[in-house]
Parts: sequence; C-alpha cells; structure tokens
Amino acid sequence: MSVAIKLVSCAKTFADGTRAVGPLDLEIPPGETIVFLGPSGCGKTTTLRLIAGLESPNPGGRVLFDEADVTEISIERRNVGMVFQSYALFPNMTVGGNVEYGLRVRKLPAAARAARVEEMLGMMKIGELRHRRVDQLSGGQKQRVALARALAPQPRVLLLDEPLTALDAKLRDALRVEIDALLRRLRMTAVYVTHDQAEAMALGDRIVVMSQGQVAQVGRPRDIYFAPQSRFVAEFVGTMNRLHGVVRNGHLEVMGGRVPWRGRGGGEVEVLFRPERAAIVEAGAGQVKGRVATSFFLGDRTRLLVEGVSSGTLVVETTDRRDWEPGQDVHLVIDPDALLTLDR
Amino acid sequence: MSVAIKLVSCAKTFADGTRAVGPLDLEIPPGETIVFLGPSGCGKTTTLRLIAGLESPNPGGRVLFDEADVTEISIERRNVGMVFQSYALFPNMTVGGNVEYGLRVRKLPAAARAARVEEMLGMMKIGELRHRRVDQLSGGQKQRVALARALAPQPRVLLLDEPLTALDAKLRDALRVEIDALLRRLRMTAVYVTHDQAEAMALGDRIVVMSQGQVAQVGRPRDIYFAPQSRFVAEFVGTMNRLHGVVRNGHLEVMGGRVPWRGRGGGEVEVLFRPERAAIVEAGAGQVKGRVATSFFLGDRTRLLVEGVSSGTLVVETTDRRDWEPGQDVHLVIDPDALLTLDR
Amino acid sequence: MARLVAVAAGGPAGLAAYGVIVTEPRYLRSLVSTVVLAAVVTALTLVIATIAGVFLQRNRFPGRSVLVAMLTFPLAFPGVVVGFMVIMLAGRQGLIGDLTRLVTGERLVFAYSMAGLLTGYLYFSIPRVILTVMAAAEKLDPRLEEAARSLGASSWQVVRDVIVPGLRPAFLSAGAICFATAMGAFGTAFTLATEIEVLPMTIYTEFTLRANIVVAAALSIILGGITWLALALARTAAGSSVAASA
Amino acid sequence: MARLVAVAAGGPAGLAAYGVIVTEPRYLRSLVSTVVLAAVVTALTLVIATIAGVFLQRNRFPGRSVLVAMLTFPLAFPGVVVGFMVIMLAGRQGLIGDLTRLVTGERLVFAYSMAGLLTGYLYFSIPRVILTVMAAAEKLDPRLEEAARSLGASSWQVVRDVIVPGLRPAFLSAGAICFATAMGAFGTAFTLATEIEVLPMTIYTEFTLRANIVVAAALSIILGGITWLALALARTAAGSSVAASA
Repeated sequence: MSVAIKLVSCAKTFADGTRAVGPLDLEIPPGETIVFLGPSGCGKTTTLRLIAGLESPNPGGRVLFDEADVTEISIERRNVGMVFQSYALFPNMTVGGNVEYGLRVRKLPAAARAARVEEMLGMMKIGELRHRRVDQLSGGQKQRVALARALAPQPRVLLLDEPLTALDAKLRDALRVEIDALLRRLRMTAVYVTHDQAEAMALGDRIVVMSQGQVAQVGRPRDIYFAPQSRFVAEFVGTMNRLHGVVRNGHLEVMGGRVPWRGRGGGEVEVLFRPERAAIVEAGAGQVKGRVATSFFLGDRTRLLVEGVSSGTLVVETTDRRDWEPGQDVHLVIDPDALLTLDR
Repeated sequence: MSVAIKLVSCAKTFADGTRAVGPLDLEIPPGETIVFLGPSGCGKTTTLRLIAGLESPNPGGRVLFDEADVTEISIERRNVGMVFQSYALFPNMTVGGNVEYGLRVRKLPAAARAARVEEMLGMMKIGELRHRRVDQLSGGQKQRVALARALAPQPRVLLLDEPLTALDAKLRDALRVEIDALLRRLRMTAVYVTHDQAEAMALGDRIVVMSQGQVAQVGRPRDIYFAPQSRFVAEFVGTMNRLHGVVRNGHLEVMGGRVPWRGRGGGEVEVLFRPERAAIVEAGAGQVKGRVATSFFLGDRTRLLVEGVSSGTLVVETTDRRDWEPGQDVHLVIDPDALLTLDR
Repeated sequence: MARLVAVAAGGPAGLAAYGVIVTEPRYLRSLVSTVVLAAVVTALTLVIATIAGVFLQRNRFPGRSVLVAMLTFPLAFPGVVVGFMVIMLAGRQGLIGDLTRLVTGERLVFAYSMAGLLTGYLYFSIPRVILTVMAAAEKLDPRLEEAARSLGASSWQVVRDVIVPGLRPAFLSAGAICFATAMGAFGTAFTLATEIEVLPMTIYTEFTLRANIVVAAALSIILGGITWLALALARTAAGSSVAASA
Repeated sequence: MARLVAVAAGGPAGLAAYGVIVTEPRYLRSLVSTVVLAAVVTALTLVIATIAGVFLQRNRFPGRSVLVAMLTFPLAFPGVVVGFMVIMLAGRQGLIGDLTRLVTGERLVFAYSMAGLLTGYLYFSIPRVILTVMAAAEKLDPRLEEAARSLGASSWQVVRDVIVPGLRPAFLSAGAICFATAMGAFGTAFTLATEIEVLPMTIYTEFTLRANIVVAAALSIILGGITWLALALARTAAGSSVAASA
C-alpha cells in the first residue's frame, strides 16, 4: 500500500514572481517517515503541497509515486491523507461524520463505512467522541480526529503540515509519541513538515533541512546533529556554542584559556561545539575558565550561561545538584574532537 | 522602590458562584521573583489579578504592599506594571507612544518623558522600533515593547501573566533568559504566572504550585523538583515514572525484576521516580529488565520508552550514542533513594 | 408600537380589524403579493449573489477591483431613484423598449409589472449581498477545502459539503436583511406606480388617503411581525448577530 | 446609471440642468436640508447609540436580554410605518399632544416639522447602530483597558485613549450607513408629509408629477454622488469593508 515518492527537478515560482522552492530532487523510499525541517518561509510547506498535488511544479518538474508520474493528477485522485496545523475539521459534521467523509465521497457501502470509522476511532482512542460536534473538542482531540479522518480511506501517503504546532508543550510531547508509534505500526510513507528541530529529530527516519527554498542537508537525525554540513544546519538543529580564537602551537587560544587543536589550518578561527561536549571540572583541571552569567535549574539538569571564555556567551549543562550563583567562576574541559570548523 | 507583598486570607468567588481561589495566605519578600505555576483553571491568574487590583478579594481578604493595606485601592493608583500574554499594546499608538503612555497620564514634563522612553527602549534593545506601528512588530518585539511600557513608570511590582506563551520555542527560550537577567538587575518584586514548569523552574526564586484554587506547595525550584509534597506536584513538575509492585524481603518486586527497598511499610505499593535516577547498564548488572517501546533521538540525549518493567511505560534517558531499536531488551538500575512514596 | 397594537385592536371592530385583512381580498392580495415578491427577490438574490460573490472572491482578473468598487454604487441610491431608473430602462420611453423595437418591432415594456418591481429590488439587493458573500467567503478556511479534496471530494462535493455550509450564516443573515428590505421597500414601488400594490403602499393609502387608521395599524403590525419573525428565525439559525449587520 | 447622467446632461439646457439646482432656491433648499438632516441624524445617533451600546455591552442587569431583543424590532418596520407611528405619537391627535394638553394645556404637535422627521429617522437608526456598537465593543480586548488602568489611566482617559479609538472603525461604518439611509429615506418623509421637502421627495415630485425628467436625473446623480462619497470616505478611513455591513 505504501509508495515511494520521487521529486524530479521540482521548482515552484508563485504568480507574484517569488521562487518558493528551487529545483530540487528527492527520493523517499516506501514506508519512510521523512521530515522537512526549516525556518518559516524556507519552502518546506510548498514542497509538501507539491507532493500533495495542491500546487503544480514549474514546467519540467515531475512528481512520481512508485515510478508513475502523478504531476498532472489532481489531489482528489492522488489518494493522499493530509493533516493540517489548523486541524481543518468540517464544522458542520460530527466527529464520526468527519472520519466517514473520505469513505462517503468514495461511495463505499454504509456497512463498510461504519466498520472502518469504528476501526479508526478505536485506533485513535476517540470512540466515545463519535457523536460530538468538532467545536466541543480540545486541540489534542481535534488532531486525533484529523488523523483518523486522513487515514480512513487508506491513503498511499500521509502528509502532515506542522500538526503539533498549535498544541501546548505537554500535549505536543504526548501526541508526538503516539504519531511516532502510529507511523511505525502502519509502515506508511509519511512526509512531516515542522519548524521544531526536537520534533524533527524524534520523528524522522530522515530529515531534510531546508533553507531559502533549497535543501541544506538530508540525512538521519544523528547525521544532521553530529555531522552538520553547514553553519546553518549546525545552528538550526540543537544548540551550538561558538569559540573565537587563534590557533598557535597546537592549541586554540581563546579569551579564557586554551584547548588542544587537532584541526588543520591556523591563524584566527571560529569553531562550533555542542553544549554536552564541555564538562565542568574542579579549578586547576580546566582548560578554560569562565564566569557564570545566569543559571537555569531545569530539574534533571542545570543550564549555565558562561561568559569570559570567548566573545559571546557559552551554554553548558550539568547534572550535578550544586547551586550556581551569577559571577561564580567555572572551569571547563572541551572535547577537542567536538570542535567543528564550518565555513558556510 | 520594590515592595513586599502580603496576601491575607484572600479568596475569590465569582458572580456565578464559582470559587476561583480558596482563601490563601502568602508573603512575597521585596525583590523576589515568585512564579505561580499550575494547569489552566487552577486560580493562578485570578491570584495575580487580586494583587494587581483588577479583582477584589471576598470580604475578609486583604492585600498588603509593605504593610499598607491596598485592598480598597484601585489598580490605577497601586502603581503596578502589567505584562499580558496577548501583549495588549495600544494599536492606535506607535511603539514610543505605548512606552510613553504611563508617563503621559501621570502628566510628566515632556523632556522627562522623552528621556525615560529613551532609557526603556535602550534597555529592551528596541530603540530602532520607536516610530513603528505595533501591528508591524513580531511577537517577540511586541513583548519587549510591553515590558518597556510596564517598566517606564517605575512600578513597585511587576506582574507578568503568561508573557511567553504566545511565542514559539526558540524565541521563548531567548526572551526567558532576558527577562531573568532583567529581573535580577532591577531587583524588583515580580509575580510571574505560567503553566510551563520549565519556565517556572528557570525563572522563579520561589514557585507556588497551585491546584483547584489552593496552594499545593511553595518552595524553591529544587525543593519542588526533588521533594514534592504530593503526587499532583510530583507529576506536574518534570517527568515522573510510576512503579507498581509488592514489597517483600527488603525489595520492591515489580514485573521486570526487583529494586532494593529502603522505605517503610510493605505490601502492595506504587512509587514514583524521576527518569534521571535510572541508569542503563549491561545485561546482568541490571536490577530490572524491560523492552524498548520507542526511542526518540533528542540530539544530546536519547529518550527511551520502556515497557515490561511495571504496568505502564517508563521514561529513561541516556547520553550514549547507541541506536535503540523497538523490541530490544534494556537493563536498568534504579537508585533506591530516588523512590518516592506519595499518597495524595 | 404598543399604541399601534392598541389602535388596531381598539378600533370600531376590535380585534376584527385583523379579520378584515383576511376577508377583504384587496388587503389579502396586497399581503400575499408582498410576501411572495420579497421571497422571490430573496431567493433570486441569494443564488445570483452567491455565484458572483464566490467567483469575485476566488478569481483575480483585470478590472476586478473596479467592478467590486462599482458594487457599492447601488447602495448610494434610494428606492425612489431606483424606481426612476427602472422606468428609464424598461418604461414606455425606456432603453429596453427602444432596443426591442429595433430588433423585434415591438416595444418591450415591463417597468410597471411584477418584472419591473423585481428588477428594481434586485438591482438594490444583489450588490449588497454580493459584498456580504465576498466577506464571508474570505473568512472561509481554505484548508477545509483542501482537506475535502485530499479525501477525494470532487469540486461539486466541495461546494456542497464545505463552501455552502461555511457560508450558511452569511446566507441566513443576508437573506433575512434582503427579505426585510424587500418587505418594507416603498420608494421603488411608489415611483413605478405598478399594478401590484405592495403592503407599505397599502398602508400609506389606507392611512393618508382614506384615513382608515385601524386597518393601517393592523397591516403595519402584520408587516412588522412577518419581517421580525424572518429576522429572528435567521438570527436563531445562524446563532450570530444577524441584526448587527443589518 | 450612465443613462441617468446622459438624460441629465442631454436635456434642453445641457449641463445647465445642474446649474438649475444651485440657482433654483427650491431645489437648493431641498438639497441642503436633506444633507443637514442626514448629518444631524448621524451625529445624534452615534452619540446616543455609543453610550447606550457600550453600557449595554458592559453591564448585566435583569431585563437586559429583553431590551436587546427589542432593539431588533424597529428594523422590521418600513419607513412608511415609522412615519405613521410618529404621527400617532406627535401628530394632531397624537399621544404626546394628549399628554402635553393635560399638563400644560397646549397640544405639542411636532410630527410634521423637522423634529418629527428627526424622531422618525432616529427611531430607525439608533437601534441599528447600538447593535453595531455592541458587536464592536464585544470584540475590544479587555486587556487593553486593564493595561491602560495599570499604567495609571483614569476612567475618562481609558475611554479617550482605548475605547473610542477601538470603536473607530465601527463608528465610521455605522455612521456612513446611517447617513446613506437618512439621505435616501422616502417613506417616512412622505407619510409625514412635512413642511420640509427632502431630496428623494423632490425627485419623486419632479419625475412623477411634473415629468421634469432632466432635473430629476440631475438631482438623483447629486444625491447618489454625495451618499457614495460618504460611504467611500468611511471605507477608506476605516480600511475595512464598510459596504459589506451595509
């Protein structure tokens, strides 16, 4: 049931002349969950809409489902399931009516419709909401109904456009877990659009990081996180610290001390590293020394903003239960292998 | 300039008979940042509005600013600064006009007004927005303007009602850091209302956890996190795992194994523990054994949902870079000191 | 208004004044034809204005903004002027008459018939409803339509299941206002001096020319009652403040 | 409509038809008094309706919902009936006359004067504008007011700096509609048969009774032009679809 999707030199220029998506090529194997990640205006939603058939690519671009060219086939006949940020439930129908809609327009017999609606409501654990009006639902319930509705006609691909953005943090986490479990169980090709990097990393088999209509990097979440290919990707995904200094005698000399340098090149450089690659140590054992600007107790961890090591502020996290006061000295060891030099 | 605030048996029953806040007593020392935390409808905003003077307590309740009873004094003469979730900027005035408003209604001379507006815009780093219309601002800029406007007339206390809820995750984190720095620098008494526990822990000198109009617990963030006094507080603040089992021969026996038991009592119990108090170990070294239900790669950590240890799912986090597959066995050691027995 | 009721009921025949209206053919005919006229105008207006309104909202073409701006013109002309225009178009010396004489050799004159009245009322009501429909269509969430299409709905099914239900409050509100306006329109009918006597004209005649205050009061109450009922029904059905946009 | 312009300009005196209106005192008086009447009605309506509307929106009291429901009544009555009611109230045999004779010994009769016309127009326009103001007041963010008060603004300053600016679009829209309606009202004026001749009546008289089509056309154009200008100005100032709520 699930299909492979292929985009071949798909570009989209809108009527007003703005180029939303530069020509891009992409293959999505059947059953994969792929996440388009990027800031607003990067073209991720437009790409989703090209796959859905809500937008047509510029001449020359092609969209293939399992090698069949669907570029000219309109969305009603592409058999795709869509879930929107704004839920887009039909307000004039009940929950059951919404889920049934895709079956009704396909003219399925009543008994088959009822059975499928039952199955979908059960799967999304909303059986008891069947007769509710959609305006009586909470945001989380609405999104469950939207998922049930999209899946009811057994679509070939599920397209999700920021489905969790309108929900609050706790609900977002809970529904993210459920969507993940659902996608793994159904083994359905799914395209998920989000601007939230945590969501992208948690859900995606692969992530497509986009910037200004172009693909910045494609890869598994850990490739994107541990081996970003550009400064944009490095800073958009997760937290990055910057160290500005001079390479001299095998060390990177910064304001607050020096770190062993294993990279090539020399002279003035700016390198990046992730907060978890720096460890807080006792005075004397540290490579660099800084000053606590602020500390945030996060429960399982404490996040420190450290001044005085480089020109900016560094973010460091620690799991010890000490109380950190602003102004206090802090000594750090930074893993020399964690230093990334990225030009772009 | 900053005052101590005291609430004396303040209750609030609305016209329709609902009791929003049960009688509560609270002292806020001068210069403290106190956070009211709780789910929606818990009475936290009503309490803030009692302090502001936007609501009057039921007869018998009193609000004191530095020992002076202000219960009968209306908000216009209490000299409080307010910041709302919806920003509430005056759409018919420019950014400068908004910041100036509190000075204008106080009939300050024009030169003094201009100087103070300048100072506030500089403090919030929005000097270049001075002549903008407020509908041309982003959400983050709007909230900076709202802060500048609230602080311009040098209020005695700053009241913030979910100021970051309308912003997206990255912006929320950035502005949270700035608000924290601002409050520390000004040493102003501040009351902050939020439903986000991470925000509460990061910002509050003390947190007042509320539930159904009552105070569930008051304390420093680490008291609330490490020593919750009730099941409600434990589960609302941070993540909590539940273990259901039977105490026998000095051990808590659960589905997936047994954990040393140092508590009192025996028989069937349900205990709670934080995810970071469980460690993943090699096969054989574990006290309990479970199965990975799902794993979420979060970048610096991987979060595992583990089945088969107790009746529900446990959340465990690990910083190793291994790939976890659903169905894989996982062996855990749980710190016996971390097990909390909470009845309520 | 209470006085109106009192006058109607307190007349020589008491409550029988209301009976007269049903029994006297002239009053009954006037009442029926007014209600029928108003209903027909409302139905025609809704159909024409919805198609035009949704089309104008969805499509961008050269001259569109000029056309939309022109839709506000008819709002500026009172009923008397509208009647006047209908006569100039379809009256004895009218434009349509001149044209049809050239083509068919016979003058088409319909200004003074039901058709003329209908033309005048439609001229007034259609632009107004088009603007309401356009405003409502603008507020429809385009995602709803996209969701329906992704589920396999054809264009016709999208119209039936998404667009029409979405415009329902606007329909009810615009329809009620349209009906109320048509029920009460006086200037147009008066100017056209048609063969059809509409209720406001009957009231005027009874009151001013015949000094038959009792019947005039009873007719006023009936006219007001029917119109208010239409507004109230629409308000209940739409659940929103229909009257506020009146 | 183009034909109207052509008729006006193509008459015996050409464009001079427009000149006649300015020079002939009867037409000029009718034009000026109509504009003045419409402007006065609009101003009075806005002031009264705003105070009543904001009060009704803010305060809950027994009977409030009945009062609000009653506000929709006047919308159901056409101008003819309104004129009729004014006569019954303030006419020669009217209620007010009866009352004042009892109190002062003299009958107060103002139905046929400017005051009567004003009463009729206000009766029609105030409820409509109250409903618009209430709808707009409901949409005002109460946090804006609270923010102003927290900054030290007195009640009067809150009204001046928050409420009035917030209601501005509703004012402009309601005011324009009110003005347009008053400019074109025919039934009320006709029924009252007042000493003041309003423009739609003049047009009717010229066209139907005197067959002076050229002047009638010119007057229609001027009436339509002024009204459309008022609507267009309000639309530009409010920036929203004023006409849609007409």
